[in-house]
Amino acid sequence: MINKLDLTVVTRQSIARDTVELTLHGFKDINQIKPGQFIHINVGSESNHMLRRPISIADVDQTTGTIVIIFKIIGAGTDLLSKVSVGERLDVLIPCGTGYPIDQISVNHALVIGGGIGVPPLYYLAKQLVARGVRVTSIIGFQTKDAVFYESNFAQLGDCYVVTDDGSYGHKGYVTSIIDKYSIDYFDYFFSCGPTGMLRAVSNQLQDHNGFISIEQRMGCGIGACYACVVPTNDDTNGFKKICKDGPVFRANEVVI
Amino acid sequence: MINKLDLTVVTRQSIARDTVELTLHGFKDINQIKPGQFIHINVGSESNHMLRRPISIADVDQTTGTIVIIFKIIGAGTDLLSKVSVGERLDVLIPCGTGYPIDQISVNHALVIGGGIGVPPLYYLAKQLVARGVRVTSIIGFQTKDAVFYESNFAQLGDCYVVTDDGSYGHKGYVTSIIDKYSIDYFDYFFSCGPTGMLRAVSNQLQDHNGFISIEQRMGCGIGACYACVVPTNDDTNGFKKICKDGPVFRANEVVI
Amino acid sequence: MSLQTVLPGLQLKNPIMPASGCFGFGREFSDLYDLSQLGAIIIKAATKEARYGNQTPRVAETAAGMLNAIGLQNPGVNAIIDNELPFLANYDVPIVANVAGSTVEEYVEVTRAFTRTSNIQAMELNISCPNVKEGGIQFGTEPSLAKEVTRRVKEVSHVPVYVKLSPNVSNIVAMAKAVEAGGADGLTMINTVTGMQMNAAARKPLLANKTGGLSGPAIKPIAIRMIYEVRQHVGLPIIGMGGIVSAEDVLEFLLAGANAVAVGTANFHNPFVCPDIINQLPTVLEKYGFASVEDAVGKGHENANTYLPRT
Amino acid sequence: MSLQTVLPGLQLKNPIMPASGCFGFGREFSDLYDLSQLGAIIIKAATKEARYGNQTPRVAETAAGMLNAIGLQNPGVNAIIDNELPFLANYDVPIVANVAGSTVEEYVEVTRAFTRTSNIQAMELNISCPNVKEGGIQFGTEPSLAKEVTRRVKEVSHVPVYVKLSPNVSNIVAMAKAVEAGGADGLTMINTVTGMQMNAAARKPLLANKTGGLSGPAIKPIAIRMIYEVRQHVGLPIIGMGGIVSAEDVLEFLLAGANAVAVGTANFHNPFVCPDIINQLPTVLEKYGFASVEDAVGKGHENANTYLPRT
Ligand SMILES: Cc1cc2nc3c(=O)[nH]c(=O)nc-3n(C[C@H](O)[C@H](O)[C@H](O)COP(=O)(O)OP(=O)(O)OC[C@H]3O[C@@H](n4cnc5c(N)ncnc54)[C@H](O)[C@@H]3O)c2cc1C
Ligand SMILES: Cc1cc2nc3c(=O)[nH]c(=O)nc-3n(C[C@H](O)[C@H](O)[C@H](O)COP(=O)(O)OP(=O)(O)OC[C@H]3O[C@@H](n4cnc5c(N)ncnc54)[C@H](O)[C@@H]3O)c2cc1C
Ligand SMILES: Cc1cc2nc3c(=O)[nH]c(=O)nc-3n(C[C@H](O)[C@H](O)[C@H](O)COP(=O)(O)O)c2cc1C
Ligand SMILES: Cc1cc2nc3c(=O)[nH]c(=O)nc-3n(C[C@H](O)[C@H](O)[C@H](O)COP(=O)(O)O)c2cc1C
Ligand code: FES
Ligand code: FES
Repeated sequence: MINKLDLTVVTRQSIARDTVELTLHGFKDINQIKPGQFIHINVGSESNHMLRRPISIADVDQTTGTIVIIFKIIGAGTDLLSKVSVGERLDVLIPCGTGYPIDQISVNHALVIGGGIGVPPLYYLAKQLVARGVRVTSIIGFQTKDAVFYESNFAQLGDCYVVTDDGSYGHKGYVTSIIDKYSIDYFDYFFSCGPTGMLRAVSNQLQDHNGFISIEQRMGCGIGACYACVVPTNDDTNGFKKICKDGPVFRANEVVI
Repeated sequence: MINKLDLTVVTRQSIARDTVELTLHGFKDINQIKPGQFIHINVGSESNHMLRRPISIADVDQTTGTIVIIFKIIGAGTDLLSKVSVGERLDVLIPCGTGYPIDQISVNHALVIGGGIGVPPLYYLAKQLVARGVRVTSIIGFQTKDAVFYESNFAQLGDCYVVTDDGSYGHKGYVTSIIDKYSIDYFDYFFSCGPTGMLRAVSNQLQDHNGFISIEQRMGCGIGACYACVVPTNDDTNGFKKICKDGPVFRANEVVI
Repeated sequence: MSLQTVLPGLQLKNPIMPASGCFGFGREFSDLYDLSQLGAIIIKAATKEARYGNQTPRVAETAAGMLNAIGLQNPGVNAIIDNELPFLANYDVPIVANVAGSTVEEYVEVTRAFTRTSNIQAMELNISCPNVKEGGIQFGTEPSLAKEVTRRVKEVSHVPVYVKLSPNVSNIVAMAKAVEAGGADGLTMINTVTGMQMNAAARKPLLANKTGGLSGPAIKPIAIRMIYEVRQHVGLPIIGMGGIVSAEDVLEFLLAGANAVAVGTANFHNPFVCPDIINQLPTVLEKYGFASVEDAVGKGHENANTYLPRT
Repeated sequence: MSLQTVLPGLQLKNPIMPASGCFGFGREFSDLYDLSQLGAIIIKAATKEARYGNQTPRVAETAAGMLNAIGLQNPGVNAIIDNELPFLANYDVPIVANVAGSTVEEYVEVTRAFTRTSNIQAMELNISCPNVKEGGIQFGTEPSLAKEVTRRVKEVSHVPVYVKLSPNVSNIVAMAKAVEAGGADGLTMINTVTGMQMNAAARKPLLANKTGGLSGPAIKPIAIRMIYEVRQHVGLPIIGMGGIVSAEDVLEFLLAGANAVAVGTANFHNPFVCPDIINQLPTVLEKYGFASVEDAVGKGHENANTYLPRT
């Protein structure tokens, strides 16, 4: 069930260029949260910002009862959000969407592939997989050196490859080049989140593997009522899915991206 | 000349019910300010509050280089303004309008009559008159006891009568009843600011005296460019005045109120 | 304080209902609060067949509002009757069906399909759709087309018909009079104002559909003006909408002449906005000296037509 | 980077000009900054005789905008020519006169009066006025009236004539085509959208005139849509306006097809908005990969008419 809550900002930190990490407290049922779910954040009044902003849950800390979000400042809403102070409260809908179905699948070795602001939800996913005894190899891609974050967090969970578009840090190129280069094919599931172009490339390259992708779309309600965020299904039924409710996580090739 | 400046909030104090006093620093030429002038305050972004809010200058302190404004919270704009913190900056146009022409007239004994949020500009006026050796008698009216402010400030400058509509403090009734009751007719100029009804009653009652009134109107630009704030002149010329530029102070009976 | 009001087909506990397209078929919001609190519910548009609607992106944020180009996505009238209305029948709340189509015949067929259910108490005719037969002219911008589609729908409808007026017209009063002449039982107004946003990086309109409908507080002054103008000339009941976010806004609509209101876009900002407004309305009415909702209706006019319920 | 652009009668250093009615006759702003920085200045409306305009209150704040009902207050065309234009002639900036009237004859007389001055470089025909002879129908909502007034004004005008379109119409393209047929040299768009706000305490509309014109960011999506639509069908140069507050907004208008822009309401929020935008425009154009203002015009279209300056 989705709740509308005021969460308190516990920490606020800049972790890369234009990239902010917030720790939020106040949601009691954090053990309900599935990796891949998001929160829908009110960033201002109806006059300033009519629409909420969807941001993935990047981590959950059961002991402190906090969640972590990581976002990049790309426009007016994330800019405002980046200016919250510790102690301030954020009006959010939590938890939204359907996450990675890690309890419904049997997996031994997972390949996690993230790009840019698609990286955050994969961190909580990777942690949960490791907690279930799954071996996790991760590939995380960024535009450039300054934009890299959470490398050590992922490295603590297993092999981690970092790529940058311009080669200013880690490997140069795309996440897909790493898969080729290191012949990474020993995983039984892949999990990916990032820009549409990347998701397309990954889905293509790994079409013989089982996998899940998480996709983005501009949202209205964020709860499944307005049909803003639909995506056609990849079958003959003329069907569609709502990214905010049925997604943002889908089986690779379940929907048309 | 009008300046657009960011003034720093030096003090912020609630001085009566819904009534806030701010001290602002940052305008160098405060000796230019004439009693009766106002500042035009930006209270939010174009989305939140397209129009600035006009607030009178209630006092000027040459030694600290600060000005004082006093305003009542009556709507969304003054509500937002009441929430500024000390140290924050306010974007203002300063100084606006034409004040009381105290250097162009010869006056020995002044009667100052203020009502509600019309009281603030009269305080700096009274101080300036006293500084010029003028005797000042003041009558200040409020709705009720909780709303009264600046009584002692006025009392320090001369005789001060306080009236409340409901008689919960000072005299019961209207400012005009005091004039009758105490046969106050020994002044040579009156100066009044307050709600239109009060200004009409005062102007009527004191029509045989010289006097000045300060009037309000919803404003757009605040600098004389948009014709939002006009008032017809009280003569046969079909003329008009702009309250933001030619006013807010006018000779009693100069304009139609 | 009484918030009740009676409109053709609708016994309203209070004058607040979610607007069509902003509340789906109620399921998601039923997880958040008890739908029986609402005055009524206007459900998402129904067309004859299922429609997928426009490509994404379908929404964009604008100053004090948003643009949408959903494109009437819906499962089709029969699926709505079979799969959605029975769920809503669990709640003690009147349901208004929103009827759309590309031809007069489609409107009529959707209306006729609805006659087999007793789970709707009124219909809202969404005449902002382009008429494909007339080369894409909107039913809602041409009085004669609007009158004709109203008349034809009224012939087959088993419940009162409210016609939803588009604000994208030179003369809103002429439109209101035309649908009155066509036999409308009431008006709902306003639908969205056609708008566009540019995506500077992509060098093209941001919405895949290029244009979209502007809604939210940005359009409230347009809605108030149109309701006020129509109320001066037409005696039909009006369900007002366009930019409502608070109980103060609701009062503004009542004063302008609306008999009840719908809340659309604000549901996205605050999914509890409808119950919040219902809770605050008595305080606001009282603050301004009104004894009930009906006491406030049309009070912003010196002289105006009033809708007198036939009781 | 070149901000220059050439429109009929107007050699613009940059595409930014204050909109009519939001800048008076420039005197107040000339105390704040050097008016020669501006691309042009569109002055307050001129009518034949002096007009006092509407009663106050004349303005109200709305979500992301404002309503105004100034009512064309101005000292009359002759006083403008004698007392205002000589002052503006001190600056190196083209002046556009805004012409208003209640009858075709008044428009023609005001235009003829302006022929005795060389202090204006173009005229903007404000056709949003109600035509008293036609029972108050607006020139700006009836294509045939708009065409006729354009034609008659063009007969006597000594400078290029831009016709200012009203957004309060069902079909903006039809209006643009009508004034093109009437001989307009260019379009300016959009004027304000008619709106209203209620004063709940007073139980009546807040503005003394009841209705007013909505302006500011609230209407920007409407302006962008209308400019985009008109640019698809009409080749006249367009001066775009409606809600501009930043250089990003200006780029949105250029992409939609405007050749230059005017800034209205934003002058009240920030009296330095025009020079601020002029300063920021090169950075914004560069950020999105444009080499000049002219390079960006119309680039939001796949196919559209373009205005080709006759050089
Ligand atoms: C399920 C989901 C999870 C996400 N998780 C993250 C995350 O963990 N970290 C992160 O940095 N970003 C994430 N995003 C993207 C994030 O929502 C956008 O970057 C953000 O909404 C931009 O808002 P803005 O006001 O700064 O930008 P603007 O461009 O000014 O926003 C204008 C409008 O477009 C919408 N919008 C713009 N870009 C996007 C986008 N990429 N996706 C969806 N809506 C968009 C905004 O929500 C807003 O309604 C996620 C998006 C989705 C759909
Ligand atoms: C020259 C002048 C001097 C003033 N000095 C003071 C002062 O010293 N202290 C004080 O408390 N108030 C003063 N006022 C009144 C003050 O400007 C309004 O109370 C304030 O603008 C209300 O803003 P709001 O957003 O809270 O109210 P809202 O009602 O939400 O405002 C909506 C719009 O109406 C305008 N408005 C509302 N009431 C008034 C009003 N009475 N006069 C002018 N515009 C109004 C607002 O500026 C705004 O544009 C003065 C007004 C003028 C014209
Ligand atoms: C996302 C969205 C979808 C909508 N879908 C419909 C619809 O299907 N049928 C309809 O008549 N109106 C539809 N509308 C219009 C609303 O019902 C309402 O008339 C309009 O949004 C103005 O109200 P608001 O400002 O409160 O949103 C939709 C509006 C939005 C924002
Ligand atoms: C206070 C005010 C006065 C206006 N007066 C005129 C006028 O005299 N003539 C005219 O053609 N437009 C007038 N307008 C309309 C503007 O020129 C402009 O078209 C409109 O406000 C949209 O632009 P904006 O959103 O940038 O303000 C006026 C607008 C305002 C806000
Ligand atoms: S955002 Fe409303 S259905 Fe997904
Ligand atoms: S407020 Fe613009 S002229 Fe006075």
